[in-house]
Amino acid sequence: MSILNLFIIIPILTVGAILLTRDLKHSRLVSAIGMGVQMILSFVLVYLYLTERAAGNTATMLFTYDALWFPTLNIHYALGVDGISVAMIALTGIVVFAGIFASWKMTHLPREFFISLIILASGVFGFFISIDLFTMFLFYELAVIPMYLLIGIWGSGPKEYSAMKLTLMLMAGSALLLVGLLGIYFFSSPDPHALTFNLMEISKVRIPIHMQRFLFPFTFVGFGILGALFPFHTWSPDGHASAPTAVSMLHAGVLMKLGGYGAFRVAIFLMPEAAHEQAWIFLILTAISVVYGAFSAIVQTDLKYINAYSSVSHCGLVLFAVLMMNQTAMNGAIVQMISHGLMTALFFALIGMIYGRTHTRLINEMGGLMKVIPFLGVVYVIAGLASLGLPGFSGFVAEMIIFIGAFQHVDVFHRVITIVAASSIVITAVYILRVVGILLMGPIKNDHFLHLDDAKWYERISTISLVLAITAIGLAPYWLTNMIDYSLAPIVEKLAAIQLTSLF
Amino acid sequence: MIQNIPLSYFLTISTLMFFLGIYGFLTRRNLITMLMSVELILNSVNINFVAFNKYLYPQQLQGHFFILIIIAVAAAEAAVAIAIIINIYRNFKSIDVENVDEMKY
Amino acid sequence: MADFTYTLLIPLIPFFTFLLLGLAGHKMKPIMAGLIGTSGLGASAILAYSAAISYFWTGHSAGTPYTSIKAFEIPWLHLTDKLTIHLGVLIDPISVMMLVVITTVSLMVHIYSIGYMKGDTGFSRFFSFLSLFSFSMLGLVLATNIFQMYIFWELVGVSSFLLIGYYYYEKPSAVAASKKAFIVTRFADLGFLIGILMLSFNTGTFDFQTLTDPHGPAIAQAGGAAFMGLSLLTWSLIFIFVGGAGKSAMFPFHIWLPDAMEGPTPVSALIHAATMVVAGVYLVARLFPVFALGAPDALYVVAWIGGFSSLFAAVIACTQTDIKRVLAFSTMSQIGYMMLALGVSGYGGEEGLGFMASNFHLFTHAMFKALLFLGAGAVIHAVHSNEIGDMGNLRKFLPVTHITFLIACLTIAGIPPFSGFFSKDEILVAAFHSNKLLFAIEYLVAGLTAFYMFRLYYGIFWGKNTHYHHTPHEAPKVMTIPLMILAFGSVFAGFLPFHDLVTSDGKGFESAIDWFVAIPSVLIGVVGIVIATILYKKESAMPDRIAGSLKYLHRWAHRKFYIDEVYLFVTRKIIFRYISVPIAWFDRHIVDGTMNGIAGMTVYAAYAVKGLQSGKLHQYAFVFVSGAVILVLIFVYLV
Amino acid sequence: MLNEVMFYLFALVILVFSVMTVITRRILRAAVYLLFVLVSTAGLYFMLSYNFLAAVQLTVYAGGIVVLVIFSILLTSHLSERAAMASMKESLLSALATVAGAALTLMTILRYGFTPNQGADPHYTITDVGTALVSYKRDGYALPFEVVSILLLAAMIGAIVVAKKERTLKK
Repeated sequence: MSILNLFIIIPILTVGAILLTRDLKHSRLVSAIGMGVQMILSFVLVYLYLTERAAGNTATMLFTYDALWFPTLNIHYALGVDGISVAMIALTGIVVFAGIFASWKMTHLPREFFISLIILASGVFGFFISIDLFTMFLFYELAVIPMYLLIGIWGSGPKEYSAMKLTLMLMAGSALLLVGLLGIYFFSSPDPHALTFNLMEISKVRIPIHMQRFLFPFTFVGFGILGALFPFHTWSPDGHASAPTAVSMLHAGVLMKLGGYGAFRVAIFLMPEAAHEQAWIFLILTAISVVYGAFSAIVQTDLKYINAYSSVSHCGLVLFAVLMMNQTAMNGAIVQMISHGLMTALFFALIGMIYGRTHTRLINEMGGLMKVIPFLGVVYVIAGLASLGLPGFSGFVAEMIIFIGAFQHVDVFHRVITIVAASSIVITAVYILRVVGILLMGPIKNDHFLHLDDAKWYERISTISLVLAITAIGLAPYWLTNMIDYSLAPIVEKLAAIQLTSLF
Repeated sequence: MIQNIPLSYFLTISTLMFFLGIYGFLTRRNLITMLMSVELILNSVNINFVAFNKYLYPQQLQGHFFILIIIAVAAAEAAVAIAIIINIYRNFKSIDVENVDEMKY
Repeated sequence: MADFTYTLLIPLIPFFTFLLLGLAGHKMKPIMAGLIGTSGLGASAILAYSAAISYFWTGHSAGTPYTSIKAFEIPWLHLTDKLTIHLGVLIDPISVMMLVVITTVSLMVHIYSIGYMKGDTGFSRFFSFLSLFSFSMLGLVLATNIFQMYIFWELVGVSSFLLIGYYYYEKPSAVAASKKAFIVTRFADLGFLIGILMLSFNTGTFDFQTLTDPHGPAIAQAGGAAFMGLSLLTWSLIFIFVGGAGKSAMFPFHIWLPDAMEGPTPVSALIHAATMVVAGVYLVARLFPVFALGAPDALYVVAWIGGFSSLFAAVIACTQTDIKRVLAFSTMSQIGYMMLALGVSGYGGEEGLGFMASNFHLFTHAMFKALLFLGAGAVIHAVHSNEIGDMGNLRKFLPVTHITFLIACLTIAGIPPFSGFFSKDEILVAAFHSNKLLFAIEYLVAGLTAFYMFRLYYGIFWGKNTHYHHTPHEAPKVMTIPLMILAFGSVFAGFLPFHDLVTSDGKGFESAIDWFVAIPSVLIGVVGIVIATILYKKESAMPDRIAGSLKYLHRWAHRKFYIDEVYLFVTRKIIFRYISVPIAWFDRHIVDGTMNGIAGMTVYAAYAVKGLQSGKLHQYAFVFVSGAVILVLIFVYLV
Repeated sequence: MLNEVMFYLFALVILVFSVMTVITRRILRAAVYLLFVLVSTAGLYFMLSYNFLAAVQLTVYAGGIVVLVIFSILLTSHLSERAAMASMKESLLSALATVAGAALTLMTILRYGFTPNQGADPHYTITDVGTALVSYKRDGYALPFEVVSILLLAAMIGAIVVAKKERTLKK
């Protein structure tokens, strides 16, 4: 029995325990304990992974577990992790833990809220540990669907509209994805009786190039919709604006990462030739995402919209880096996913906390908050600086790896487009400083704000845990990038080999 | 005895009867007359069975039993249909199908 | 050779005081926080001095060239097989010189701030930011590779942002200024980043020692035009210089510097006069062998940008009325000098005179400009205003400030034997030997400098008898002592044998004052001073008349040649109104509209189909029968 | 000869009264015309010497269902009432569809050459039919018989339940 099973079992047990509770106090305590254990477990996993590697285990996937659960189609419940998934799991653990504390005062239907939240989280965990495409897809859907309830019931503003829009667009993505995955399945083996969904086995097979050309766009766009690929990103501003705090955190923090992770783990890994051929189209789209999201964020007035567009920009950078298809850029993509996950979760947590105090999210109605809520103000500035890529925080590390990696590409087009994407760092600075200037500095615009309380202990836990993670990566990125690098090597080797054969 | 009457004559009768039943079903607005149209349709089918049995497979009895069963079903259907019609009449004070459109959309 | 590993502590001590003050500062007594910050910096300063002494003198055998030593290095981030970002400490003449400059000025500013910021609500915050800045700046100069430099470059930028915006509670203008400073330099940093990307792509290394090795790959690969007649190396260096120009407030990135004066005056002295703004000069000096040997075209750009900026800023400085802004433009002008000196320099021996002169001027400028700013701070402290019109006749009230300020003014005007004379003279000599036009410009600027500095001096300490609400009084000891120390430095720094210590290739060379250049330069300085004395020593209407006769020039110079307006036009009008707003509109209405349109069409189609489900039995039956007939027709007769 | 005359007579009656059934506006008359159609159909069965079937047709259809129909007509409408018919347009459309269908079907039937079985024509007695109906051996129909019995039972119960007045409404 692999340790990975625990990542599914603990959420199930937690949900079961929440069912037994009666009110907010108990259910949040149970959730916090359950997700705390989950977070610790994810750190333990990182530790175990590193010791295993240090001990000389060179298998691509560690802690594998395989159980056949639908023999007719050869569907397995197959688990396994490499350095990349381990990192993503640690990210998820932290964000979910912080999310529980960010919704400490969820008075409306608390039990149902926490149950949905944890189901969402378990979907994400399941996605990252699966190496069977079908199981992966199943967990993916499991993560997307509670979103509808979470926004539709606990949201704010035009929540029904947003929930519907978000769910429908993501479902459209799933539909494309399903076509892609089934296509991969049917070409997963030359022998029609030995078809498999297992990622590692498919990766040994060369899917016929004409099928790759057809299936790659489906798979990539399917994941790309979740990763806010232009022009399929519009669910993101509306969805995030309406979602409750913890949901925004989880969604922008980890769920959007499923897109980037899947795009690289499934689309590019399994169909490298088509990826190589079609990358330029998607590179243009993602470069547009990066710049366009940043420009859009400049003129927004709602804090959540600003952050949602900033997410479009940053997640665009993830897909951008993935498409560069060299080791450094891909490494940067993974670090950027983790970094953006932490930063954006921190942002949404702070926005939720500020909104809970001022009852407005429009920056023009606020001002001078640094004076009254210094803790939240300082953390907001830290989050902002991290987001605009200040050294010492994770954002800088990620962006620099991406830019340097992308710029090593032999092709001039790729280098030019890297410069276009790099220009976003200036625009990011503009919108971040605009918000910080209006929101936190200057005079206080509303007398009511003079009596706001600063952060409570649970809010401090939520924010500090995220800030710590951001600075830890920012100050000592070496261990993280090394862990990722090791696991990228087989993927990159495969890419390199195939590019040679297809180009010449 | 029937040598001078070809099978197709029976079939022609049954066809005409069948489509007359359909015509009635389409144009009638009264549930009971619609039910009668359905009886016509069933009856035309019976004629077919009989004719085929007689002309093509005279040694066998399938046609017989089909008709028996159809008649039984027709009777059951008529009974249930009339029960429903009476119930509708009670609820809507009418047995005109135009008025019975609660189920739409 | 001495072991320099301990120099690692020089940046780390401020870092720890930053952490301490940042996390626990608000729980301390203000004076406690001030003492912690100051003593931390003091420790760094002592280490820096001992490092300098041991590097230049005690640990160095006379006659051998100064080499660069990697005192410490750890890998920080592995990128590709070739590229790894290291963090480390590089000891060579310019970095050691910068250590001395930074720790000295920073220590003075720390001491001064204890008096200047007394009673301020954010006292401990101020000191933690100062520590952060000192840490970043020290890290910058000690960088072993260009990427480490970029890292600290950004950190310096953000600490500057935090310190300019320090008065964010009260002053919206400070918030705007900090934002402007950050964004403008960030824009320039993009150039720096692109330059780094290109450079690392071409050379496969970040490391300074490898890059600047005269026989190394970077310089060896220099040849060949790649784009618009310039080689890739040239382009990458030009981009890198864009970053340097941004930090050093060279035209056209200078616009943030005058606005940055919204910050507290000690901050202006430390960051915007002595240390951070010379980072651009340091950057070019750091990569100087690459510039000089690999890409002389890029160096040509540096020289002209520097020369133009110095003239441009000097003209504007003559018309400004805010004393800190005068000093800000003066700083820009002096940095222009340094850039120019680098630009006209060659590599090695006497050829490298400009390089030496630039660093020499950097050193002396740090002393006297910090002194000027701190003196201005003392004045502002006394009269609570920045406007020259609110001052006058202060020499009686502020004797110490007056004397030290006068010394600084004489120094910057290039009057012997003050240090400014020596360093400026070297620059003029270097320019004279390289490019006569640039020499002429610098010669003019020297006169202008003397003029506007003494205009300022007389405006503050002489001139009209202003009536003050309450009598201005001299600043406390804690503020005047740093003034005196810096005045001492300004007077005597000129006697340091820079031509032996800081040279482009580490080897010393003989340098003597070229009287052919020096005497005219002193003369033009004196002329400037005399004109200023005539115009401003006594209150008179003459300056206004002259301004009136030079109407347009004066107005243009006073409005800083409308560069700010151009920037505002570009940012507000073009970027905000013609890019961002349309993009946001496009996103909401076209992209999202398409998505909503698809949803709407689905609903519309549903309504259309809904009509078929009429609930009318006959309709269903009719459709069924017709359908059956048609199907039979098709399958039996047509297919 | 007589057979032929009888056949054409029955055929004529069936067609004429079928038409009458579907076009008359008086419901009760329609029921009576239907009765004639059903009786003529029984006549055809007799002619084909399927006596048992003819008897069942007469008793169940003519005797049972038509009576049921007439009762329900009397229950739900007045004798003077004229049944509502479809509009002219609908009638024409329906006619078109049915005529087309009939034409198509007739064309198919008439063009197909049926080859009648020329073998001996054994006369089954009612006994044969009855034996086969309850036989569970090969060619026995015990199972369908049982199924139909259950269906009838269910229909009977269903009819009662549906037609029964709802007590809850009364209360």
